[in-house]
Amino acid sequence: GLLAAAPLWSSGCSSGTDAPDGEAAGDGGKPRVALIMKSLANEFFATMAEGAETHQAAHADQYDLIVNGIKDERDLSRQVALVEEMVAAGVDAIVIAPADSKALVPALRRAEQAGVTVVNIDNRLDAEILRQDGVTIPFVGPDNAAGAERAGAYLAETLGKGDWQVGVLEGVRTSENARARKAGFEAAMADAGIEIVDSQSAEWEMSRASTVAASMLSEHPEIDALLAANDSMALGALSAVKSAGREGEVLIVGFDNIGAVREAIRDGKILATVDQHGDELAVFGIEAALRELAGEPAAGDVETAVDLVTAETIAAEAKTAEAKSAEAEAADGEAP
Amino acid sequence: MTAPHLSRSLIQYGGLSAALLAMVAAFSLGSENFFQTSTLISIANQIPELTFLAVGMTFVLIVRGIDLSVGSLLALSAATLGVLMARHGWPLPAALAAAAAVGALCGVANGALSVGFGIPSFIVTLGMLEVARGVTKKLTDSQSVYLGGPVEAFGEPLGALRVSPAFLTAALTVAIGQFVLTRTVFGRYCTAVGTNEEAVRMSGVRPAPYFVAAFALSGVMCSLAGFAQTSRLSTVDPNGAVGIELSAIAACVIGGTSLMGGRGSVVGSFLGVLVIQVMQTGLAQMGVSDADKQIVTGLVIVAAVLFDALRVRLGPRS
Amino acid sequence: MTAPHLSRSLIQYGGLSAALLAMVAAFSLGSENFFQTSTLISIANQIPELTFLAVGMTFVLIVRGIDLSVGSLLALSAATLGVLMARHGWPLPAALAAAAAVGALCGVANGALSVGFGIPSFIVTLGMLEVARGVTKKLTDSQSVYLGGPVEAFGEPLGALRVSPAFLTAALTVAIGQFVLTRTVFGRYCTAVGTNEEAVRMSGVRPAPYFVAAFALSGVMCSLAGFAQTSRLSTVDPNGAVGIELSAIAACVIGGTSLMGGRGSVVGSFLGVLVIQVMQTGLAQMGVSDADKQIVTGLVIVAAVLFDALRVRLGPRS
Amino acid sequence: MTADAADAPPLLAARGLTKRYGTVTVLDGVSVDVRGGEVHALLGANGAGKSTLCKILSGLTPASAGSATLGGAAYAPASKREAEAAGVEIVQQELNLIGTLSVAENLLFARLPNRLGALRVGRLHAEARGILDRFGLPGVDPRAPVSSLGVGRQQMVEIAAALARDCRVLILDEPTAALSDTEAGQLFGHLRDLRDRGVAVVYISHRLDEVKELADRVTVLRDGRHVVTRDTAGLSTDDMVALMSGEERDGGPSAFRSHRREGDGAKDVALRVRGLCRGPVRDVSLEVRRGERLGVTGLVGAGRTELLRAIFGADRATAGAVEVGGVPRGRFRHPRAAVAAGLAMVTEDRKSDGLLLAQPVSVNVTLCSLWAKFCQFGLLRGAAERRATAGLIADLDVRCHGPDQLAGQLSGGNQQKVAVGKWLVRGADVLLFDEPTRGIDVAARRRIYRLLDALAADGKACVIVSSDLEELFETCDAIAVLCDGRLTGTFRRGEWTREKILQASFDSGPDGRRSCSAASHAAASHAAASHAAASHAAASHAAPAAATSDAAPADRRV
Ligand SMILES: Nc1ncnc2c1ncn2[C@@H]1O[C@H](COP(=O)(O)OP(=O)(O)OP(=O)(O)O)[C@@H](O)[C@H]1O
Ligand SMILES: Nc1ncnc2c1ncn2[C@@H]1O[C@H](COP(=O)(O)OP(=O)(O)OP(=O)(O)O)[C@@H](O)[C@H]1O
Ligand SMILES: O[C@@H]1[C@H](O)[C@H](O)CO[C@H]1O
Ligand SMILES: [Mg+2]
Ligand SMILES: [Mg+2]
Repeated sequence: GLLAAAPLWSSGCSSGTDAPDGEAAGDGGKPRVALIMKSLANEFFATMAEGAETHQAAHADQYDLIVNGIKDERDLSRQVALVEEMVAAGVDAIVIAPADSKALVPALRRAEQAGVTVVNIDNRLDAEILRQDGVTIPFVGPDNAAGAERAGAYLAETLGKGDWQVGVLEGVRTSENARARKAGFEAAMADAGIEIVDSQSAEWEMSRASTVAASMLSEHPEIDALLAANDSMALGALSAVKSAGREGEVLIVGFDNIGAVREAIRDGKILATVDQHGDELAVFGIEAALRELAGEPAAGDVETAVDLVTAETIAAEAKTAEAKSAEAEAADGEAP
Repeated sequence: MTAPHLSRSLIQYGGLSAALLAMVAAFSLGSENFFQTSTLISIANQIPELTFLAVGMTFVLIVRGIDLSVGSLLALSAATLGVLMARHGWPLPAALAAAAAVGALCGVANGALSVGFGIPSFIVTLGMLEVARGVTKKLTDSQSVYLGGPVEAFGEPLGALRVSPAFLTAALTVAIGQFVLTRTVFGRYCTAVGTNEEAVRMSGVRPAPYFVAAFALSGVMCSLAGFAQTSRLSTVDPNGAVGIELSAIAACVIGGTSLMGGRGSVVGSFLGVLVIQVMQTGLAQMGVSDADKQIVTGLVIVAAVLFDALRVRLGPRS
Repeated sequence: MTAPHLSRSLIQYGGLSAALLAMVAAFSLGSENFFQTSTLISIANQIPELTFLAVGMTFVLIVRGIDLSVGSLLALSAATLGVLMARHGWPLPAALAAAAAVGALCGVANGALSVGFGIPSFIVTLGMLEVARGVTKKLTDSQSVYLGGPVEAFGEPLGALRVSPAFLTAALTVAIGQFVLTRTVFGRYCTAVGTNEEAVRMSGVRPAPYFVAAFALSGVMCSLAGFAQTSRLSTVDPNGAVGIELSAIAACVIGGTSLMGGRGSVVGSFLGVLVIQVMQTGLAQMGVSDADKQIVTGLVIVAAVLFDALRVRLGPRS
Repeated sequence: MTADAADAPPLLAARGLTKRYGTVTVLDGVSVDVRGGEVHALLGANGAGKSTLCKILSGLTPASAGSATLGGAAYAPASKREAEAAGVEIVQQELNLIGTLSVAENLLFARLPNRLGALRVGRLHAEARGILDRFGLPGVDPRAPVSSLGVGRQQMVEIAAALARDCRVLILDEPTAALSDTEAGQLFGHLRDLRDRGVAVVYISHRLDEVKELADRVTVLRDGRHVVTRDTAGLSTDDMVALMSGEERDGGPSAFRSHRREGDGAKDVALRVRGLCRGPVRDVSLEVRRGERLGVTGLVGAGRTELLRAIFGADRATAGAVEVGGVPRGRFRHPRAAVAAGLAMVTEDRKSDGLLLAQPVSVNVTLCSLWAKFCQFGLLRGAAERRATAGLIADLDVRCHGPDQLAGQLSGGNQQKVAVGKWLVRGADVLLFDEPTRGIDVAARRRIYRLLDALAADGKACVIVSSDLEELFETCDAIAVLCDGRLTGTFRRGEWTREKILQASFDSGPDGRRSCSAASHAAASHAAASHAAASHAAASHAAPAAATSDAAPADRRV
């Protein structure tokens, strides 16, 4: 973006539990697991971090957790540095959501050679490079293509019959999941016979997305909907639509199910998103790592769930929640 | 020796304005839907944030300081506003006052630390950039705070002219700022402090208060910018406005303000903001690749200033 | 008034080194895994990039310029390297030479445009920041270029000391840089130009060549940094090093280099780099939240410089 | 001095004032009494501590020890503001104007007329106008940025600002260093008025004759110590010199006299300037031969500095040509070209374009000759640099704590010595000096005069701009007079008189010319005669130093 300068230092966050008393890593004490994510400016990862921390808090006796992130979605250099720092810090396992499917491989290879267990979550590492480097790293994550396809299908169904035109906001193109989601959208649009007039990468970022979307909208004023490969970009698209004065006219779908987007969906500003359960994602990754540390045979890849989130589903959730609380109150009422 | 200030800056405005018109013309040719009131309105409604920041930054640069913390202070005061309204149900005016106070306070801290201990303001405000951002995240738990209705009015275009109160406020701020800089004792002393701090001291005037005041002003401007942004997005974004300090400084320098202090004008900075904003919107509308956009952006920034430079050879490089 | 340069910078190093040690101590207490050779090695292997940039930036700041384009130039020369090797199968040395040439060229462009037309270097390099980034994206189609093997050697720790050639090169560069600055006619004139350009001119010496040379040097340093990064990531990242200029400038200023020109030291800047790098690694290892990290970061930056300021009151604020 | 002032109690009394910088003591227990209604001169060699003393008394710097009373009450100003409140004003040795502000804003800086903080621009300019007119600057526009004025005028603006504020004690630190006799004369008038109104005037100058003319009493400082305080009456300038230096005065003639007489030395032209134009400078032609020294004088703002700058290529001349050592060089486009051609120029304002104040003395000394003299494969020859610096410090008797002291920490006069010295180290065939001895004490001045003599002796040519006529009389072979940027006369040694030169300084413009060529009155015809003689001489290449103003015919046509 114009003149954009990133903040100075990487951000990251970590478990509330203080470093264990004196026990150095690896020498039979509690294993130390490092979770390395991407932009903590992205609520998705904030949620992921929370999920991990709650899990750790619940299993404080089993392992310690160090959580780190980077300043934006594609600060490769810093993420590689983090891997090295965590290895240096003597962690036993690294659970990582790589910012780039290729560039992280060598660093992770070195980590494995240093005897650190590595688990890949969220964004799959490049199989080709992995083979080149002769390393196998288990992947825990969703079927991004499927998730995207469902969002696309729901959009198509909402639009109904007609020759609609849509634009796609892709993630960082060197990420597997970005490619997968693009493919998913394309498949859905192809089925519904909707034309994709423009497809550009906004690198997962809100600000980038609002500029890219703005240009799409003025280039193709006829656009009826925007498909964003993640929610940050969906929000970016929303602000672009707003400042183009076309609120409500242009439908938007996202991916991640972050709080702000849920709000927007409730207000009818965004049509739908896909919940890939970021919190569980991290947890599954950590559990996989712990199993491997415990010496269990490597379970291989784990596929996590993806669910479509729309105004209806949110309303439904709300109801069940109310129902639950109602029951609870009723129970209280009967108690005396 | 520099040519007389007045005439210089006049010529300068001439130069910049010309550059600006040239840009508008180019974009109008480049994309048929650029030269429309709709576009101009959307530009007008984007402008306020950067304008507020640029006005404050102009004073800071003129006293020979620099304020890198504007982006974080914008976010911090926006967060203050959001939290007070959303969580504690304060009314807008009260929350706004609090936000402004926060901005002013941080500004004073910037100036006072720098002048008090002789730490370069670059460092102090760099520290503030990090600290304020951190506090913002703590305040908001790194979640964007949705406010909706109440705050939107400020950003909503209204009247036959379809310009927002935010824009009018910004325009007013520019006018007042220019007056304060050129026609008040405070403004003249700021200029003097930036030109030759020693001489000011030797003339029996303490430079420190003016230095601090400039930063305080910048802080308040950040709060205004924060409010403008919040009302435009109807949301407080704790991660918003990262890196905007560079745009703000750029606007000032494009407008002829010197990084070496003592020279600058609020109106110039405003023109700088326009250059940046028009270019952004214009490029967004043209169907060129992201890479090409950046290349054009870079060239335009230099060209705009070159345009002046060829008119009036500016004094010392900065 | 400032104390004589030599003694001042000596005291300064004293102050900064002390601050640095204090940090190391604090982190060692904070996390039992910090004070380990492994950690120190990992710090050592990350340092080169910022160090190269800071060395170049020191010269630029000393001649009273500023170079915002370092991040983009880093990426551009890295891209040149990557594309030439990956697509055109050039051997490393040749590709490296080409990359360095690109860096130097852009640097010369920065300096020459600024001095030739009297455009503030802030603007010229801001333009270069955008243009070079755009060109980088065109070169790489915004795709990161995976190189692997051949480039990794430079970054790989080796020998009993487990330090990489990159680190040794960086250390050497600092030594040479300091020597050039303090012991050569070129360095002397750079300082002179930054102190009082007019006086230099009136002494029958053209300031321009030194100004341009400083930027050219910075350009070459960007290429080196680009190579260091590429070999560390075994990949060329067209989006890499965004915003790193701020870190580079910060390192210099922490190290006692003045933004107002004429004062600075390469060794000081290197200490600045260490402060930044140690803090980053230390914080990553400690179990604190993101927000807290930023807050600490900010406080440490200010504290480190305050530490000096209390020792030697630096001259004019900048 | 009024009779009652003599026995009146001191208005300002300093007791044992001491100032230390680190380990060095620059002012050592100095006690002085200044009475109301007297002009009290401070004398002392460069670095003796005069300015330091004044800075303490005006609250610009705190004393390390000692005390003072003002009108009987204890007086220890912590800031300039406090001093002003107590009624003590100072005009400092170095210009302290703010370049980006207008003349008016500078004149009234500490008390800008305002209503609720808003400038009252009308009043500002009106008041400023008044002050400018009152203190001999009618030509200056109060709206102009002060940086557009020549140094002399800036100095006058600063003085005017101080004179305009009413005070009980007025301290002037070398106010006339950049002023010509005419402006100095005006200043003295104003100072006498103040004295008669009971103001105590503390006056620092290295021009002893003007001290003798103006001061009632003198106090002499030496190496930071108080030597003596005496009535000026019955104190000859030679006595003063002796007191300052501490050496018993040798019977010989004290004033420096050039030992060279015209006629000796080589004859070929070293510098020839033809029809040079630039800004205020209009169509100036002159030539200097090897081994000669041409003085240039004129009123403040006459264009002397501009002339030198144009010759040296510091400003691009708009017309005319320069010839060095017989080689035509056209117009220099950059000082470097001029230096390469064998020129050198000591600038007028050491602070702005003469020195690197923030750098050590040694760096300044070698600034213009690093490549030429102190470089080996691009490396600095540190030893050579130290030697050269030490040598210069000795030759010009620069008072400093050593070659590593920052130039900015030297006393004004010592800074000036360094500014001159850097070119002596470089060496050149033709040296242009703009106010070379500005702020330099008598003894050091003589050293410099001798240096000029020596330079001339080995065939160098010098052009010396000075506001101090006496200086030109002592050192030069010929004196050219500028007025409004035009050459209005050139006089050879023996030929010149103060009247003639004064006449030429005012003689300008079409009418001036006419009076000149029409020989309307004696002085004018004198000037005309010498002028004609000079031009004739120039044509015949016989005169040692000659200058011609080709402007005359052009003007007659007007
Ligand atoms: N900031 C400083 N640090 C160290 N020494 C200083 C400083 N300022 C002045 N001095 C020293 O104090 C001494 C007296 O300086 P001062 O300016 O009072 O001399 P002066 O009598 O005014 O000489 P001049 O006639 O040249 O103006 C000088 O030797 C100078 O080097
Ligand atoms: N850069 C400039 N721009 C505009 N006017 C100038 C400039 N420099 C000098 N002047 C004006 O030109 C005239 C000549 O200035 P100059 O400095 O040559 O005077 P001078 O004869 O050297 O006397 P002094 O040096 O004592 O002021 C003055 O009126 C001055 O105000
Ligand atoms: O899957 C994650 C999330 O979609 C996030 O929004 C961006 O990075 C991707 O890898
Ligand atoms: Mg003095
Ligand atoms: Mg002059």
